[in-house]
Amino acid sequence: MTMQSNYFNLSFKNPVIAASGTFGFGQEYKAYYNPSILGGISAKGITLEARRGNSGIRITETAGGIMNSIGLENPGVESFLADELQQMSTIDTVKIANLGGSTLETYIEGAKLIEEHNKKVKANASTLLHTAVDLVELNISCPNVKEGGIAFGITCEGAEKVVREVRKVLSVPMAVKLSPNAENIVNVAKTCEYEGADGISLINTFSALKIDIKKRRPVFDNVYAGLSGPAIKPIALKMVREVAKAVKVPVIGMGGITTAEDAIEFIMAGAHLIQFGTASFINPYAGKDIVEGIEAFMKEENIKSLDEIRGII
Amino acid sequence: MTMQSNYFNLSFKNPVIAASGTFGFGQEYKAYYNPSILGGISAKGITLEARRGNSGIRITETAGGIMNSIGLENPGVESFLADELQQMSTIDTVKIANLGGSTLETYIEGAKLIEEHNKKVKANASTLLHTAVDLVELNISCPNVKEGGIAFGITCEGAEKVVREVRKVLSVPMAVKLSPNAENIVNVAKTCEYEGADGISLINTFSALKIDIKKRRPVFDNVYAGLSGPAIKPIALKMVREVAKAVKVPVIGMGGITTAEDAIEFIMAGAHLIQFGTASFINPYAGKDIVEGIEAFMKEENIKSLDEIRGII
Amino acid sequence: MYKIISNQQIGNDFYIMAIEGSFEANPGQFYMLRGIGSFMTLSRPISVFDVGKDKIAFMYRVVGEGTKYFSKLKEGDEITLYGPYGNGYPVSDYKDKKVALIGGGMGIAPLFYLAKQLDNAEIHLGLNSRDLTAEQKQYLGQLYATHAPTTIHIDTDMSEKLDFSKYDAVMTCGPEIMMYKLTKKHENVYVSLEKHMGCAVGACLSCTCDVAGKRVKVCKDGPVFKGSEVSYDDAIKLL
Amino acid sequence: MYKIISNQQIGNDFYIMAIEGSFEANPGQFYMLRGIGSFMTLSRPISVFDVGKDKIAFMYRVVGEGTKYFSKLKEGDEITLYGPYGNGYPVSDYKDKKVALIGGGMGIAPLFYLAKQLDNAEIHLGLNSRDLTAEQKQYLGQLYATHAPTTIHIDTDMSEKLDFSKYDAVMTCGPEIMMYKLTKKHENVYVSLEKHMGCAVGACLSCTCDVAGKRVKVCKDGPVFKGSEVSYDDAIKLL
Ligand SMILES: Cc1cc2nc3c(=O)[nH]c(=O)nc-3n(C[C@H](O)[C@H](O)[C@H](O)COP(=O)(O)OP(=O)(O)OC[C@H]3O[C@@H](n4cnc5c(N)ncnc54)[C@H](O)[C@@H]3O)c2cc1C
Ligand SMILES: Cc1cc2nc3c(=O)[nH]c(=O)nc-3n(C[C@H](O)[C@H](O)[C@H](O)COP(=O)(O)OP(=O)(O)OC[C@H]3O[C@@H](n4cnc5c(N)ncnc54)[C@H](O)[C@@H]3O)c2cc1C
Ligand SMILES: Cc1cc2nc3c(=O)[nH]c(=O)nc-3n(C[C@H](O)[C@H](O)[C@H](O)COP(=O)(O)O)c2cc1C
Ligand SMILES: Cc1cc2nc3c(=O)[nH]c(=O)nc-3n(C[C@H](O)[C@H](O)[C@H](O)COP(=O)(O)O)c2cc1C
Ligand code: FES
Ligand code: FES
Repeated sequence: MTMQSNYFNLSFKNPVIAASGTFGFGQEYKAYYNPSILGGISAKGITLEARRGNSGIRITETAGGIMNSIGLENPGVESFLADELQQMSTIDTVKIANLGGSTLETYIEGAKLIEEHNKKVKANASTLLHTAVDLVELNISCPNVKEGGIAFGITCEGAEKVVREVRKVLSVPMAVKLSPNAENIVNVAKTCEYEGADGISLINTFSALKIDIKKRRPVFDNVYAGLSGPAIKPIALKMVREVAKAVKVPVIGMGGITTAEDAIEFIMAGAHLIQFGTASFINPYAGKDIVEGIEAFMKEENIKSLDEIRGII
Repeated sequence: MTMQSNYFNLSFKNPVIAASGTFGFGQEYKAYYNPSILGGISAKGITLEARRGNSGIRITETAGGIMNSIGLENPGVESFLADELQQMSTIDTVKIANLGGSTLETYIEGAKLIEEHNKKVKANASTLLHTAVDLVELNISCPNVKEGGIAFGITCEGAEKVVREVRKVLSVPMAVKLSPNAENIVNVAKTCEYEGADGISLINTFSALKIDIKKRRPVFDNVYAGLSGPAIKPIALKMVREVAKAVKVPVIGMGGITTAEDAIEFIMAGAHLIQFGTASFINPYAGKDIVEGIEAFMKEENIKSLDEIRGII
Repeated sequence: MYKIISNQQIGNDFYIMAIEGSFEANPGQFYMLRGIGSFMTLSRPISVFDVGKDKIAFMYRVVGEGTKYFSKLKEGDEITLYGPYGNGYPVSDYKDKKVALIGGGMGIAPLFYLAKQLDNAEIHLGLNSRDLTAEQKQYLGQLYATHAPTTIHIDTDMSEKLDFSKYDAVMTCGPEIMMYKLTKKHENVYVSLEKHMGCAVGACLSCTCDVAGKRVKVCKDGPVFKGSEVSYDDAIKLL
Repeated sequence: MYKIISNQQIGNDFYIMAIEGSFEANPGQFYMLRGIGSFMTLSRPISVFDVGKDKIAFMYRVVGEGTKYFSKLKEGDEITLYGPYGNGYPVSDYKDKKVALIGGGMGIAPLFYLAKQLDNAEIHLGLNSRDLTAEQKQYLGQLYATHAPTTIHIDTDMSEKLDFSKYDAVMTCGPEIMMYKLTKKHENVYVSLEKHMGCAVGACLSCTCDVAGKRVKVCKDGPVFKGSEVSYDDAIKLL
């Protein structure tokens, strides 16, 4: 029995990946478990330039979910590559850089920096920076930054442009992370695949609204914020199934996964790998519980490889 | 202080309407409260021909929501007009017929029957059938019937066709009920308005999936089913705000409203009327609680008319 | 909201919960039970197990999230319930007639209160060997025997075991396949159907099925129906 | 999961909950409390009120759904908590120094345990006239007075009331506007910031703000910061 699998020319010890923005840069949940037990870690979304993120309240609870409006607070690509990524080297897992942008140019420039960094690391040119980015998760789906990002994820035209241009400068394996707000997520996925994406990652948060009726204003300064967590799981699962049926590249499924049972639903719907995000806020041991729970389920049901159940729905 | 308002040339004693498919034909919750206290009742969705609905499990719980796959079980338009609608006459409220269809023709034929029925009632031609349909809610958004319905709600082209043709035969006031699965719900709303809809009603349920991992099959025979309830409220609220800003006709907002506070959020987001659906399953007194809660809020906040807070977000 | 008097574990996953309050219900009717405010979106249909002065009792089995939540409630905790819903067994028609009450698995729940209301009932409890220890079965047998002669059948098909000619009616609750088979054995079999439910008042059509050639709502028109009139599509699929 | 020892209502919406278990925490640190399995998606940050042998206590005010849920818990019920998180007040630096502990509203919560750890503290409780009756205030005053001399200020701006020159440090928790004003009164003011939180471990960036010109995480780098280094953007907006 094994949970191990290979995608993107990378070996994943199991299909369980920490979702971007919910697991910091891999160190933060160490008090609960060793992050090396995870199949991968998608670091907090980075952009070419550092960002302070959004003002006001940044997180709140909704029925079965949460809304966040972090607004891609991050140290910028360069600082990430030199600092946080290097710290991640102590973690024995697949290291994923989640790259966002506001304009086509910032995506391209960000991707170039990652490409250069990886080249240097591979050539041993730099003695200080020894950790490479294993996989880029191209984030065209953040609903919390006004300037864009998500603009590229709504339509096929948007996705086509950014994936094509980034692909030109990036030889590092790349999955594109899609938004449930896409007009037609299946078509966007197919477009990304056509333009050279090595995989599809979905879903990011839903654009959503909460109003403070006493104060008569939105809870979030940015008006809308991103909905995630168990509440969205049934919708995410449907989208993952449809995309998995439509593309040939590996699919990284997520949206409300909090237990091993949830993860298995996504795998049965066709996901090759899965991510857990909000789950860590509900239960800081979530990653560990999901990995162990999948293993237990495989034993119980006598499943030798997850390929046996992948996409059977 | 008044909750009364006029839309569609109809007087609503308050903005609280029971949502189609969750309140039967108005009689079912009488053990809990008199349905005449409601602003309106949208009867179970009807189609030209009677339908038996879907096989298998038809309802299940999800985190903060429910999924249903009723599949528009209904007695057919004619039977509805002759029977259930007439029984509704004892209820002093706005009576809404929720009309679905599988093809353009069935929509048109269904609408014609309603038009004729109303003409007869108005002309006092029929002595037995004395209750008219006050408002038609054109359902182009049911995710649970394979043949269509929702097909018309996904794209502007679909909506354009059906609204235009139905409008030609229907002089009864008509709101079009939109799907959150629409590629661009704002554009669909604008299209409906342009084609003569008197109002927009949103949202219907989200197409979603739940898998029984032990049985290795979807929970629902129809694979996908519709997600509703508190879980979807933040997404629904956002959509209602965007549509309300984009159209001039009245907007009937819904999706996860279970309390008066929820209803007020929708009104602040621009809804003229609101509907509660899943709420009745959580709390059979929901309709009453919402009506009374809005009144209490208006008193507390010294609001004379809901127009004062409508669309302020 | 009502107060819980007791919530006793009587088998692996079997519990009996007693709730304070004044209730009136017929055998075979059910209540919708729920907890934790609106966090749980659907209430759970549970048959009346027993009604007493100032209290009502339910027997339930933990199968998922909702019933697991019930099992954790303690004396003094609060629970919300609505009902009674539906129509029960035709008690008055068979008050002094000879009636076999046949339960399979958790289907034994409504039979306790049913036996109490009948003068001449015989109880057959079909329990499998996994759920309950020998002692627990004995305990249940004794409990039910306070109202009528009771036998316990382990892992057996009761439709093969009994001499049905001696009964005026058979009232049953359990797996559809069991009820289907019983329906073939006697003219007057009354079955209690189980469907996932949303509203329990006939408003949502989650629970419809065909009985006597008509669409009926299990929550409102049932859950008890004359077995011979039920269309066993699902059960027959399993044969 | 831990067992609740008691959950005492001490004012209109004020409660003190004691929980069984062995805990170690510094004054000013906080725990993330949660209930009902995964129904509640976010845990609630609550400061340590007191730590004893085999128990910990929290003082909280009911403001919304989460704290309302806490208020309904009874002795023997279970609760989940994670922590302690963050850094507390600089107790060791001021162990025997003269320190004013100033709390406003629910900000009084961390001061109880803080006073316990300081040799020479003075407690000033700022309470408004709505929340607590005279008796309840007296009760609270007496409670806090077990660790240090305590005064209660009703509806007053404490930054105007006290002679700050006599203290080596001021440790405070309460409305930002209050803490901001105090910061102007003394060089060594330590404030405890409040932000909505997701993870409490520095992973989600829900709680960042500017301190000493750098982005910090309130959950991990705080919640206690040197007041003079905090950028009071929000508080200043309110002035
Ligand atoms: C009229 C009626 C009377 C019943 N009486 C009893 C009784 O006395 N004792 C008892 O233990 N059980 C009884 N049941 C079955 C009981 O309702 C289910 O076991 C229970 O709803 C399962 O809830 P769960 O959350 O634990 O399971 P989950 O599987 O997690 O539930 C998920 C959803 O499916 C629904 N569901 C799952 N199984 C069933 C089922 N068998 N029937 C209806 N809905 C289901 C749940 O209500 C819930 O909405 C009765 C059912 C009906 C329809
Ligand atoms: C470090 C820290 C220590 C705290 N210590 C205490 C304490 O000892 N006693 C006490 O009564 N309160 C304390 N609070 C505030 C307490 O966390 C909130 O009152 C509580 O989270 C409100 O939850 P709710 O569900 O009742 O309110 P709701 O308004 O319904 O909550 C909705 C969401 O907003 C969050 N939220 C709302 N208000 C606050 C707030 N003021 N701070 C942080 N998150 C908030 C909730 O956590 C929840 O996620 C502390 C806050 C922080 C950050
Ligand atoms: C607080 C928070 C921050 C997030 N930040 C990012 C981000 O930087 N980049 C990104 O691609 N997705 C981000 N996401 C989205 C998650 O990675 C994930 O796609 C989404 O939350 C759905 O999964 P979940 O329901 O398991 O949380 C963030 C989500 C949350 C809750
Ligand atoms: C059981 C069920 C049946 C429904 N049937 C219909 C229907 O016949 N026609 C329709 O337009 N919408 C139907 N709906 C959708 C609701 O009217 C409503 O749009 C949706 O549930 C969102 O609102 P809610 O979250 O308040 O339930 C149904 C919903 C449920 C839960
Ligand atoms: S449960 Fe709603 S109709 Fe029966
Ligand atoms: S709460 Fe997540 S970083 Fe502070």
